[in-house]
Amino acid sequence: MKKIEAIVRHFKLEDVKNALSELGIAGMTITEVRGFGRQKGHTETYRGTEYAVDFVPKVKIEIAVSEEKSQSVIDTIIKASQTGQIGDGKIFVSDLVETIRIRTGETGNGAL
Amino acid sequence: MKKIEAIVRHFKLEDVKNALSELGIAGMTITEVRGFGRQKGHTETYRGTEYAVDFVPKVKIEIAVSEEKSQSVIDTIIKASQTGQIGDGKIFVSDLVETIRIRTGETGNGAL
Amino acid sequence: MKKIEAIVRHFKLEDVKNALSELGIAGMTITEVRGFGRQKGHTETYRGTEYAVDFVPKVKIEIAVSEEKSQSVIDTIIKASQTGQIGDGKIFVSDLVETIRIRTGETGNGAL
Amino acid sequence: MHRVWPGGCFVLTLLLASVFSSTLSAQELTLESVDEKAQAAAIAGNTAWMLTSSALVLFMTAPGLAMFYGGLVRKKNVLSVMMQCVFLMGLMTIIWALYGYSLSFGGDGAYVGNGEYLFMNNVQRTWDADTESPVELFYLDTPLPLYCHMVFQGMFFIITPALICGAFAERMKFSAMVVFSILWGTLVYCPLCHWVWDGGILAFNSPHAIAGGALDFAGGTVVHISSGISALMCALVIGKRKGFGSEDMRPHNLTYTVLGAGMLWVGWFGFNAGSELLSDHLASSAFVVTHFSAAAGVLGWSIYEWFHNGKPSVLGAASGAVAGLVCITPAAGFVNPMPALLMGFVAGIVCALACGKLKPAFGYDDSLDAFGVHGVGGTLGAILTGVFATRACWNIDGGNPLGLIEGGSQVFVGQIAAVAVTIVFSIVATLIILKVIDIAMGLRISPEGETRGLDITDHGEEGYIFF
Amino acid sequence: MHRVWPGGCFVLTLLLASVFSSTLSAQELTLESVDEKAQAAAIAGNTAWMLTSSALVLFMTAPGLAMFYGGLVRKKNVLSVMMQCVFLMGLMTIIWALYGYSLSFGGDGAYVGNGEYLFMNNVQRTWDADTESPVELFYLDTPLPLYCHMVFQGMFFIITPALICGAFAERMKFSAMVVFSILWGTLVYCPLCHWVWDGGILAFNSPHAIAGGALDFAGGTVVHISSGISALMCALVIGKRKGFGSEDMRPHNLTYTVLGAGMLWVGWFGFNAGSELLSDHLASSAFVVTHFSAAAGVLGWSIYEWFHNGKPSVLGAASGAVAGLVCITPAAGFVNPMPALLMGFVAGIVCALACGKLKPAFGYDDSLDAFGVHGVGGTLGAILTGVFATRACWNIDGGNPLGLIEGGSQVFVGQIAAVAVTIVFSIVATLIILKVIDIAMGLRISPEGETRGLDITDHGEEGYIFF
Amino acid sequence: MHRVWPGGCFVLTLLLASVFSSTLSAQELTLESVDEKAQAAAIAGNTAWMLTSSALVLFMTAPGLAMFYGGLVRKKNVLSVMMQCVFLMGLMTIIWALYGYSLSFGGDGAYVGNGEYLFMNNVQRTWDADTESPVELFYLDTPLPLYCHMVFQGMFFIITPALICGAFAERMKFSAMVVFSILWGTLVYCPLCHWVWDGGILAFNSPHAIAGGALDFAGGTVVHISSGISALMCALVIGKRKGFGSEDMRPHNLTYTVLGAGMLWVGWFGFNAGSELLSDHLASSAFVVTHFSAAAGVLGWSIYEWFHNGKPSVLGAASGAVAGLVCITPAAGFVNPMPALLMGFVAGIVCALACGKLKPAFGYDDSLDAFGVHGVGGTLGAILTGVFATRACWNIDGGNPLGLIEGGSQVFVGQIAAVAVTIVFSIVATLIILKVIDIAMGLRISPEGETRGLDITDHGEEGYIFF
Ligand SMILES: Nc1ncnc2c1ncn2[C@@H]1O[C@H](COP(=O)(O)OP(=O)(O)O)[C@@H](O)[C@H]1O
Ligand SMILES: Nc1ncnc2c1ncn2[C@@H]1O[C@H](COP(=O)(O)OP(=O)(O)O)[C@@H](O)[C@H]1O
Ligand SMILES: Nc1ncnc2c1ncn2[C@@H]1O[C@H](COP(=O)(O)OP(=O)(O)O)[C@@H](O)[C@H]1O
Repeated sequence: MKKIEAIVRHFKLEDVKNALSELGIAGMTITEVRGFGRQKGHTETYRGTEYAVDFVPKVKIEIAVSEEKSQSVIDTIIKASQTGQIGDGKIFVSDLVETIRIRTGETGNGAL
Repeated sequence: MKKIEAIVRHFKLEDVKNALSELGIAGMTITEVRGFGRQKGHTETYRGTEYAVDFVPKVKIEIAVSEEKSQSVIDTIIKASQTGQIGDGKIFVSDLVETIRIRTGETGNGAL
Repeated sequence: MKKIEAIVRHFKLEDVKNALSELGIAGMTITEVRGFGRQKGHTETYRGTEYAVDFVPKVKIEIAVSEEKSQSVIDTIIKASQTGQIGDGKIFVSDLVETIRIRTGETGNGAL
Repeated sequence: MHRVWPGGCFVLTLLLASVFSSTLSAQELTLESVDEKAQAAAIAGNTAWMLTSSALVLFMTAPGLAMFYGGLVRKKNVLSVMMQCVFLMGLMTIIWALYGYSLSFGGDGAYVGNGEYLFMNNVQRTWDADTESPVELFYLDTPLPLYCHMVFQGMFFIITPALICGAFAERMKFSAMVVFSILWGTLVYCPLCHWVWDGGILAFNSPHAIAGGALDFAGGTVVHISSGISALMCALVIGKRKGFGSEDMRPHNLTYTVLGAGMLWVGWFGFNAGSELLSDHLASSAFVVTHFSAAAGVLGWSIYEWFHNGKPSVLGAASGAVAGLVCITPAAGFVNPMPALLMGFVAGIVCALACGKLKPAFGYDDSLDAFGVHGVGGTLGAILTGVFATRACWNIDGGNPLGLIEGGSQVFVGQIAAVAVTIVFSIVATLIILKVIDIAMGLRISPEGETRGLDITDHGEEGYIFF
Repeated sequence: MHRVWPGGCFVLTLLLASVFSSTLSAQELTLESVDEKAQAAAIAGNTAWMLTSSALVLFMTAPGLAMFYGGLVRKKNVLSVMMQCVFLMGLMTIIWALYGYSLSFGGDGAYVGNGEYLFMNNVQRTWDADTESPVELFYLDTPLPLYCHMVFQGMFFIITPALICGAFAERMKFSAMVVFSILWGTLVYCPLCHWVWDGGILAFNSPHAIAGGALDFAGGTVVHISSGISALMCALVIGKRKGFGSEDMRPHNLTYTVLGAGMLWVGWFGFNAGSELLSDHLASSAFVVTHFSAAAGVLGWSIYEWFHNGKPSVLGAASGAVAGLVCITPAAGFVNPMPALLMGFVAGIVCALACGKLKPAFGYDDSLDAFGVHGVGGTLGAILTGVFATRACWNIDGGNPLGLIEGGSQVFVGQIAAVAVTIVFSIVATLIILKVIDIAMGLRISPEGETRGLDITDHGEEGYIFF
Repeated sequence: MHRVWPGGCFVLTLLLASVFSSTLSAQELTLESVDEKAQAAAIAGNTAWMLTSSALVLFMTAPGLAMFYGGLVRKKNVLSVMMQCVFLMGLMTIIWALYGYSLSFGGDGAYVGNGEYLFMNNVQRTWDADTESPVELFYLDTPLPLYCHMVFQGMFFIITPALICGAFAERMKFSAMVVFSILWGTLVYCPLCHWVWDGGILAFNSPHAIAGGALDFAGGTVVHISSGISALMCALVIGKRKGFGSEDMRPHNLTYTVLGAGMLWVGWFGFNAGSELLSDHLASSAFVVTHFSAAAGVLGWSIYEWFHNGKPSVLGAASGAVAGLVCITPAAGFVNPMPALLMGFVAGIVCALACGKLKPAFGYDDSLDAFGVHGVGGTLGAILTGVFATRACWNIDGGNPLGLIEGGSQVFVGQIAAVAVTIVFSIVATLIILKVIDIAMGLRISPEGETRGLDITDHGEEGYIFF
């Protein structure tokens, strides 16, 4: 199994979720994160004092998928979240040793 | 070493934490996440406008453990967080190449 | 490629970020987390009722790096975030199978 | 409305009109015209203060109490608590308009009001066909529109059941809360209000009075003891929140609680000083002692915490202010500043003990300490009123000394009696109401609902959407 | 300021001084001295109430409306909405001081005010070299400083454009909003205010009156219909928010909305009861019906939701209160309590339908329902005023019956006419203003700016920084 | 309290009673009875306004300032700032009751008050054994209960030290803050208050007056210069916050700051217009200029930012309102509307420069700009009062011209002198107090405590628990 972590723009979350559902992805987990990268942040001024805000709000989408599905999931995410502008985000893929569904104790792909 | 990520219900966090402490787990890291899965969300109506809220609030518990302990940790989490109802969550297990304790620079199991 | 997850103290985030930038690290992702470990929490009393707050606020820094750079990144993080007091945090290192830049579809180190 | 052509505002207030023209035009002065003018001026002054006070008392319920209580619950229940406050502002007001005011202040029978004010009859303005002008009614023989008395008292009718909500917060069904408030307001508040403030069995020097009746300037018995004791009954009957004692139930937003406390403090000036029902020197006296007692309450509770926990908390300071305000409520028009400081300080400590020691000792879940603060503080205040009341503030007993400090004793006895009657009545009536509702429809939300939170379960909303 | 030595406060208020010394010292009483004293007392009472009312109306805009609206938008736009309120408090006040008051209340021409009050001339205090004392001006021949009327009306001039902001929230450029408010206030509000309240073409019984003019006690036409209709025009011209209908646009902080609603309710007492411009019995009547209508509005909207969605929401309850308050505004000085309950209840249901059915049916994006609540509720109120108005409240027509319920009909016709005129005028004028601004500078923020949120884009700030 | 049987309210207010019965019953009118009635009416009107004003000024400290300041700090310190406000409401009030009022307003010596009002003696109500009735005391020879003056002034005694907290926020030990406030209130505020408002060395036309004394209607010197300058001393002595200049110290919740600013604006009406100590035409004048100056301040600061940063921020708008309010405070009873607009506008720009340029230039950490806004704005206001004051507002100098604009010069000189004296006194006294505390107990929280935040360290609480 693979774990796919995608860091995308907030307003793309809805699209990605829908695209993945169509693909038959049963579940995912979302985390609010702040990103630092090529996309520069902005500066804010409070009563004349400037603060550089380097971190840009993003959402992280985590999906555990079976080997077979992983590539299509990746492609789907790219398609749904790409704007072509700096700050679109990244996708990280890593191996999962095991997955368990707490409710039933099922393991492996059946647990997804 | 293994990294165990468990996505559980909010009100189970306390139980899981206590169960793991008893097991002698020294540490863990918690993240607020929102989950999407079989457990359906709900709809909210504001002045007549309906919004489907698909994401359910969950907590993610991350634990780095030694190979030996990992199975018992998994079992403990399942026992402590299972309600048997849809939405109990998942456990993901992956390999850790290395762990370092920042304070001392210790590595390996000693760092846990 | 490696994925480096560092759990550090809030007020060290700025230092770590700067140190890594100097090292030429182009990007990272930050998450607000709560930690449980040797560093004990505290108790809060509300109208005479005591609550033990076991979880300490921390930040998690995630960085995807090339094999070569990973060690220097780790060392930099340690140097920048160490206070020597319990609660400094941990660094977890794991393997990344793949990295993709959504904007361009680039993969591998080029995507970092 | 503004410039008015033939037959305008000054036809209505003929009186005024004539009066002012009388000075502004060269028209001749008569003793009558000047007297009418002075009368209109007195009405203006008292109306200004009583309308302001009425606004201040409403302000106490929402946003005041809504924020104060809202901050004390867990995030998932914040809206449910605010909803209780807002909905009661609607519900209780309508009851008051239809029959509540009449049941409370109609006639002066021993037990309950009569029907003279039903549907605002004998309160509202009417048209006098003979004089071809509107009829305006005033409160007793004072220069205060009866409307001011009615609406001011109506604000009390809102906040009293709202206070009780603190005891069953985070677990009572909204529908049950609604039915409870209707019954409680009708069967507990109205009679009690009549007993104490309209010549009933607890009214000072009333022919029907038990033990000579009680001094209750602004609602120690009617508002605080009744709500506090009833709150305790609710906590006992409904039972503890799921996870009480084990789960993390810290207040989710103390900044709201402080915001609400500040609003309560400010609003309480209307509550207490407005209860003079005139804008006069005694009103200013009531205002001052209210402020002093609140201040001393802050110090009382904070100092207690400082010794006890090593740290004074802002929740303690805010709670102390409320405790001081509750305690001075019955005494506001009867005590001088120094006793007020003492009363507030003692209230701060006693209520801190009630919340921190009494509650754990008995293990009931009075979630937001409605009993610990209002029940305990109100009882303390009623008793201390019997100690510190002085005719120098309100010479209510024809020159006889009032409180123990000036050698009186009848008042003290009357206070004890009134407290006892109020407590017993509140316990019995509230228990019956709760049982009836429990059987008829159930009091408590489902376990799943309680776990998810009342905001989503009962109202289908969330308080904060921060991503 | 306090103790004053030779030539102090009591030289200024010679009148007062003499008067009081007259009683406090043994000086002899005369009918004139007592009359002056009564006059000063009348001024004191009315000034106390009108200053309080003015403060309450300002309180409605900020924090009231700022929190109410602020809670309804998404987190990324919360400051932009609050900024609109605060900035308008500054901007509109200055316009009012320079020429707004004069355009609205100068003279009694048919269409617009004259220049008599420009730059506060003929309003401010002046020095009379002959009498060697300050000259104090009063409102008409009433014992109320003209300043009170000016500043009280000035607060209305602030909140009216602020209400419109609800329609174009989350997407209008700040600079465009500023220009819009200046033009709208000058070209729409001031004339309308003059028409209705200063003897213009809609003023009741004015020589210029169309169909006899309208009864508008506190601003049904001037404030609510005008802002509500203009708000709809803004929503239509500016268009929908990006993602309207698909994205998650839930209110980000309903606790603020409830907080704001509570403040609006309290502030509205000043708005409506203050519109009597005197502290008298009718003011207390206006206060009472305002409170009753708000209460009934809470129940109306909540019951509607309870049936319709199975759950009453706190947003519904809060919106219902506002709907009830809007509806009673024109009627506050003209109707009795029971009709007020009815009006509020109906308003709660009708506005709920307007927001929940009308809006989706037509698909416009009136983001915070400025039209659904103020436009619809204001129109409803203006019409129902023609139904329920009674001379028992304000005998404004020399003894003739007013509303349909007491057999009058002219008033009803006048109300319909005034509503029609106000709607047509608001539509036309607002459309023109919007078009001009759109051509000159553009109305809408850039798409990226809208996505990032107005707080950062237009103001370079963030509302919450919680890590 | 309500219906009263034999010997009730109307025995107390015999006067009133007789009076009204006199009209309502057929009893015969006499000049005396009408005069008494007019007197009671005057008391009613003034009491209504002064009690309202007192409530408004308390409202400024909490919730007003508590929210305003609370929003400006980082999340981890939000409660500590609110605690300072709430605790001071308790602490300073008690000091005021025990000796503060006496030290400030007792007698009219040159340097400090006497003991005549200790423990509320000669303020509170007493029992007159001869007449068998309570004795009611009034302020000077005005129809205002002395209690109103005492409690109104007491509210100023709360907010002044609370303002200083803005300078040492996020790092001062709570215990040290408490001791500082006691000493500062006693040794700085009370004398200063006596100098300016009770015939001391800065009181206008006082025999003891330096350079003829100063005009300070509502506290430019006593409240704003004193607190602003002392705040700067605190910032300098306590030093910068850890990480000042490098760490992210953005305001954590600007919605609170806007909420607080709105409350401050509203409360300030009581602060300034209440300082007339009567409800009369001049009070309405003070109300108007206060409102106008605040409005102009909003525009001043916003326009400055618009030019300077390309974006107007809501923090700027809110700060501008406060700057305008601070600046008009000493002038409220002395200037006309147009000068008020000018003063507010200038204050908005000058204070923006003080915060944005002066502070970085010198590098001190006046965390919430207590000096930048109150010190600078107060000084500006005091000086401009010498420019724009006019006898047309308050003919305080027996017909002589006041400000430079009407050809006076003595006042201007007096203002400069008073500003100088106030600044020097504040610097010296505050430095001594700080040094003493630093030596005795230390001023600053531990570094770890500062890192964790004062909420947990000093109060053991957290502001928000959002999971
Ligand atoms: N090396 C990295 N490790 C972890 N997260 C990264 C890394 N580089 C970028 N990110 C995440 O991806 C987001 C987008 O990256 P950025 O460089 O801004 O734009 P782009 O991906 O289009 O080049 C960042 O905000 C950050 O959250
Ligand atoms: N494929 C997945 N990848 C990542 N997280 C998942 C996945 N499937 C489920 N989850 C997480 O587990 C939670 C529970 O899953 P759900 O299907 O709702 O119930 P159950 O686990 O009982 O079948 C979800 O809310 C989501 O956070
Ligand atoms: N086994 C673990 N798995 C995951 N996170 C851990 C683990 N142990 C510690 N942590 C994280 O590291 C943080 C610091 O650890 P702690 O034991 O408190 O101090 P130290 O690392 O100095 O021994 C914890 O708050 C927690 O977030």
